[in-house]
Amino acid sequence: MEMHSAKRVSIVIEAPLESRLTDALMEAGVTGYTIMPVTGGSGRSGQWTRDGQLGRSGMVNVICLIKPERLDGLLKAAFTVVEPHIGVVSVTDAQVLRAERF
Amino acid sequence: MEMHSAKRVSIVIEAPLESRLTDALMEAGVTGYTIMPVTGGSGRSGQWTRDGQLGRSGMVNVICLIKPERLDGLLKAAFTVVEPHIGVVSVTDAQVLRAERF
Amino acid sequence: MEMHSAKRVSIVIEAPLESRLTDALMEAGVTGYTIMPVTGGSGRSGQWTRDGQLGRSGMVNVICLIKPERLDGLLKAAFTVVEPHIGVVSVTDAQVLRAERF
Amino acid sequence: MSEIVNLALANLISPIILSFALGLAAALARSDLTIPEAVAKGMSIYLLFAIGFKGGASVASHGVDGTLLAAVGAGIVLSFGLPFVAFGLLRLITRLEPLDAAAVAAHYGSISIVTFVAGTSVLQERMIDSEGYMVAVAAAMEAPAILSALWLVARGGGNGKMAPGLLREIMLNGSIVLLVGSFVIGMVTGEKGLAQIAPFIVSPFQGVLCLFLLDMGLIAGRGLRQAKGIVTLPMVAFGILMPMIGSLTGLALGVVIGLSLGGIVMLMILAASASYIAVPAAMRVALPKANPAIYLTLSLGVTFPFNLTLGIPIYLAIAQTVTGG
Amino acid sequence: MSEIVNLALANLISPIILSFALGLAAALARSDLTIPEAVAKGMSIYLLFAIGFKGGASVASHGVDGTLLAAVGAGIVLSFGLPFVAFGLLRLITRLEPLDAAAVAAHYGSISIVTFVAGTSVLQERMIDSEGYMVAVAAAMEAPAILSALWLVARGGGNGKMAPGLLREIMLNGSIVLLVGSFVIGMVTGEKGLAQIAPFIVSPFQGVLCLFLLDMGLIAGRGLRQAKGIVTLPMVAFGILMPMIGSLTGLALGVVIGLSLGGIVMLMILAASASYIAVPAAMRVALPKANPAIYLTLSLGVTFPFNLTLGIPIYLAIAQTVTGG
Amino acid sequence: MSEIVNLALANLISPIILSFALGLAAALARSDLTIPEAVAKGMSIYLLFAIGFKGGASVASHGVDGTLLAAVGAGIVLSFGLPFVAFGLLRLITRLEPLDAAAVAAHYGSISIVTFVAGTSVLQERMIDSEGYMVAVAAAMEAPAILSALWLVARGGGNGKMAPGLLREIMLNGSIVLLVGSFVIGMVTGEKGLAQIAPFIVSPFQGVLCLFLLDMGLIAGRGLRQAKGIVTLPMVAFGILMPMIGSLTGLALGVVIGLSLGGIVMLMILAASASYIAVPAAMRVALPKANPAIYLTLSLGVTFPFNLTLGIPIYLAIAQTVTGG
Ligand SMILES: Nc1ncnc2c1ncn2[C@@H]1O[C@H](COP(=O)(O)O)[C@@H](O)[C@H]1O
Ligand SMILES: Nc1ncnc2c1ncn2[C@@H]1O[C@H](COP(=O)(O)O)[C@@H](O)[C@H]1O
Ligand SMILES: Nc1ncnc2c1ncn2[C@@H]1O[C@H](COP(=O)(O)O)[C@@H](O)[C@H]1O
Ligand code: NA
Ligand code: NA
Ligand code: NA
Repeated sequence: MEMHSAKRVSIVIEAPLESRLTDALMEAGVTGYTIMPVTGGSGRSGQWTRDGQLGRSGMVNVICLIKPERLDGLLKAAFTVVEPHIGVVSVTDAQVLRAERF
Repeated sequence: MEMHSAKRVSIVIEAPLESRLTDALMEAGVTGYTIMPVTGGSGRSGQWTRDGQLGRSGMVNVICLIKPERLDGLLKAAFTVVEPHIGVVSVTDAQVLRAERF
Repeated sequence: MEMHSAKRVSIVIEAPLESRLTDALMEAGVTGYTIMPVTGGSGRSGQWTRDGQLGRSGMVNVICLIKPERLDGLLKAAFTVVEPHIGVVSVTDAQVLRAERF
Repeated sequence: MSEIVNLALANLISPIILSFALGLAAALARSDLTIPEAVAKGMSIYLLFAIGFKGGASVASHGVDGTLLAAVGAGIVLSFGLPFVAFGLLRLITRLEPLDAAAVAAHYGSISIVTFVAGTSVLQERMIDSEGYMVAVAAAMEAPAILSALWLVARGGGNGKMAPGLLREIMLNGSIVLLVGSFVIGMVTGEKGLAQIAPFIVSPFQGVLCLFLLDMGLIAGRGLRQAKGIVTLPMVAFGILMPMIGSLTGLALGVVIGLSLGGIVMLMILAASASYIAVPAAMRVALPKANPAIYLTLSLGVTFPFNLTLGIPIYLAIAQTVTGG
Repeated sequence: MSEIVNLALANLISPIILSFALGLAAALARSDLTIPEAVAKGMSIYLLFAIGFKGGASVASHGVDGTLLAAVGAGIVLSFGLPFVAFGLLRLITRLEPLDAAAVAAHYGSISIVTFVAGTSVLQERMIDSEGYMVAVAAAMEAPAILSALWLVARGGGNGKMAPGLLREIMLNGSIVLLVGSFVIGMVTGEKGLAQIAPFIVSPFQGVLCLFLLDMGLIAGRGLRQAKGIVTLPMVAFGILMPMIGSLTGLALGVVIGLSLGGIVMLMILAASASYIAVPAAMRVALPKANPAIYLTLSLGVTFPFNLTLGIPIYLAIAQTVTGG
Repeated sequence: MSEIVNLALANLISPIILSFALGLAAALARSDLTIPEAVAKGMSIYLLFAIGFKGGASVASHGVDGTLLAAVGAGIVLSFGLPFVAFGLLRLITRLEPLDAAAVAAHYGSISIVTFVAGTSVLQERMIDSEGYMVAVAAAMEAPAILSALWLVARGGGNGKMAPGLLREIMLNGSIVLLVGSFVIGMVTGEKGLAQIAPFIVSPFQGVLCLFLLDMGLIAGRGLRQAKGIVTLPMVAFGILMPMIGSLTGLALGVVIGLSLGGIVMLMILAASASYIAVPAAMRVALPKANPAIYLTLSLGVTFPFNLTLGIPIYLAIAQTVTGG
């Protein structure tokens, strides 16, 4: 089946920032995103686990498929939100089925 | 360590379709899959969140590692299930450790 | 924005092994990892689902972004833990924003 | 008339209704108050188990009168029939496509177990008994409406065929299995079984219901915020008119088969209520091209709150007038 | 004999057993009824906390008699010893490899806290008291069996060495910590503490147990569906024979150390029951090459329902005959 | 003095405190005991709903006396003011940067609803009544402290500007909405509403609180294990000194506005307690460069257990001495 090049951006960020990040992504012209739960992790700011979390804490993983030419705009938008906070951004080359959707 | 080329297919689809999709994948000769939860997202059909969902709603992420030569068969099988529904399919190049398993 | 090459390693492994795996990764010099829940799956050892699981069963997905040159060390460390158990390891090429962190 | 108003007012300031209103308000004001998915599912399992068990235990202690079968039959007839009425009404007063109209219609033939439970509370407070087996009627009404909707689509040339395995899936749907299963357990273990677990399924029931309705308010509110521009005024009118029509059909059948006042009211409520759990899931599989925003908003955002607040007292008042009870 | 049958029948139509049966039937019929993982874990935390606390409070009010230490000691001996019996029996009547046989054996030396709880209910209904510290005995029996199994594997030349940290992990395993911890809290706060939280841990207990057993039925049913072809008839025979043997060993020790009738029955039940929470997790780490489908199916799909339905009444009848109680 | 010690001792061996201790010990011993996130959230929703509702119902039955507004006003003043005291004290006795000091200060101006609830239990046990509307005071105290902290940062030249939407987010934060909402529901439905759901929100309350505190112990213990090397002795001193200062400020205001003995104690507890739900989330957004390990460890690992064990009895004793009650 015909596939089209795309970029898959994965952002792990603190849960209280979730809506700020997705708002920034939408403003940067992203057509969609998927939010996945994260149950724990480790990084420069230490180790954490979701179990028994009080309130809106922990982290989430926001995943975004976009046309390659939109990547830079998205990263800039995401970076503004992520930069002052705890979080990690990674990008992978991907292929998608229906290019017109991204 | 010796790695072998593979394709990583990620399908985000509505939860009520989950078993239909995995059945289709198994029929297409897939040897395994992993199902991951999705807590929210946004796309052409709007924004949604898993919190407080009633019944078997929401979406899931089905991930499938396969030998590259099986990709087309898998995509065709998946597409039949995904096409009339809400959902997104993406493919990434990957490497796996034990090729004989995929 | 400037991106740097990295490897994204994804390991699906049984939940009771989680801390052994992350300990092994840390020993292999990994600077961080993210743990994501898995709700079900299928492979050579059959089909399973997380619903109603008793105790610390089921599987988890440990994701690790690392500098390409560290890949082999990581895989060896992971393999020692994964090999005797149920689980799957895959690697994808990725790009990250702040190379010094990985 | 002022009787209805009084009843409605008394009904409106119950903790249950106010909890729903709180959820609705919080969601509309975009508060981040949410109930975790697992907790919501846990509460709905609790409610289904409790309501099924209590229904079964009540049948065990009051005995099965001859109308049991007639009542279940009436329920099945209503569930099969009401989608046609709903479909006709929708095509008449809204601009919905046949596909969307059929999907909406399926919801109104099926039932809402929480509306059923809320009705039970209202009756209990007024010391009106109802047949324990109305739970079985509720279970019987869950599925048939889906078949009618598929038939409506197929007839119109659309792809309304059953996906393979769908019928099985609908009949063995978790909520039907749990409701019927706990009904049978209640019937078998009877008074003694009920006494054993009453501190779990009877005493805290109303409280759990409050939290569950808080969550339903949150979900309805989130839905309403997103449905702006999709749901039109005529659709909203349908969402209020249809339960009225449904309840009158339920009234007629209930009187014909000789139910008690309470039983009649419960049948009216079942006929008036619209599904938002089983049917939406089935529609995603069977009619994926139908727009979920429409049917969920109508059933959860319009008809559910209408029944909860004004509907139930109105149906009760009508039933009392008609039966002279 | 007809006494046993009557007891067994009365036991079979309790809400608890029927809830398990409902779950089993739903899973075998492939219904999509499921209990979310978080809710299942929440219920098991509730049950462990409640059972531990009540045991401790009971010790606080009845006082510790001299047999406490003896009973705990007997439990440890059973947990260490029964795996050898189980291993021998498995090698005798089934074709299981030593590795799988050892893994299964570990489960039968350890215990099932839900079977323990179900036994308590049966005794309560018949107004038979048992020693409050049996909960402590249960906790003491969780872990030793794992060591015996590892020794069996090591002796056979297999890799049965303790992974580093495993012993610590087993002893500080959540369910042991919660059970022992709440037992101590119950003992310290006594009657007064119990009065404070009784409406939470006593009154709704049986009801929560029903939902928990519904879930265990679902899990057992899903396991049985997948175990076709793996679990053979001789293995099933083991799953019924072994608890009988275990219970008789428990009986002997219970009589020797002078437990009350209730205490003897509880020790029999502990000896007869097989673990399906702590031990499977330990086996995944310690004996990863052993097949989980075998040990989970035997302990959860065969022995657990056997004990729940027929086992407990049989053990009670035997104990009554032997003690003349 | 020995009175205080007795009170403190009696307080220490309650199931609630011991459950917290169990969680703490389990986490420090690295047991794998955990409470699933969804269950923890479910319990906190339950607690907020119950405490709000009961407060409202109590206002409905005792009537609103003139001090309601004064008490809410006092709460707001405390919440705005205490962060300045905390900031000064921190800069005086610790080496914290202004940013971290401001973030910590925000937590001490705000409140901990679980400490509030624990205080209510202690009063109840001693049959001391308190004003039902103290719940409203608690809700009013949640947010203002955040603004003071941001002002402190801005004044120091740091980036303490409100992120757009943050104020709205803080005010419509789930726990405030639920607490205020259920308070209003309790006030509207009154005694009758309370009677309806008392078996859910009153009887099992203490028991749920035990499990919730078990979880808080687990979280605090995990935090303490990771905070080694970050939290210094002077910071720990602050975590004990600050609630003492806060409680005395609360005492003064409580006496001035004429609260009852119970009301005064509750205001002291509110002033003494530190937030660990609403404020940490706000700090992640507003002051992301502040170190969460510091403020979470101080509020949850030091001040919370101090208040729970020694603080509350001390505040009560002081209030009794001062008011002569
Ligand atoms: N190298 C990494 N690979 C995968 N996830 C990471 C990595 N580093 C950090 N993370 C994730 O990002 C979170 C925040 O990282 P940090 O900002 O470094 O503390 C961690 O808790 C992990 O969930
Ligand atoms: N561009 C995208 N990137 C990542 N996920 C997406 C994207 N578009 C859609 N999705 C996911 O797929 C679901 C359905 O998309 P849609 O069919 O466009 O409504 C959304 O709710 C998202 O979870
Ligand atoms: N081909 C595959 N693609 C994705 N996930 C897989 C695949 N094979 C196995 N898995 C995952 O790894 C788990 C263990 O696999 P196995 O060891 O083959 O039983 C499965 O339950 C799946 O969650
Ligand atoms: Na209906
Ligand atoms: Na045993
Ligand atoms: Na405070």
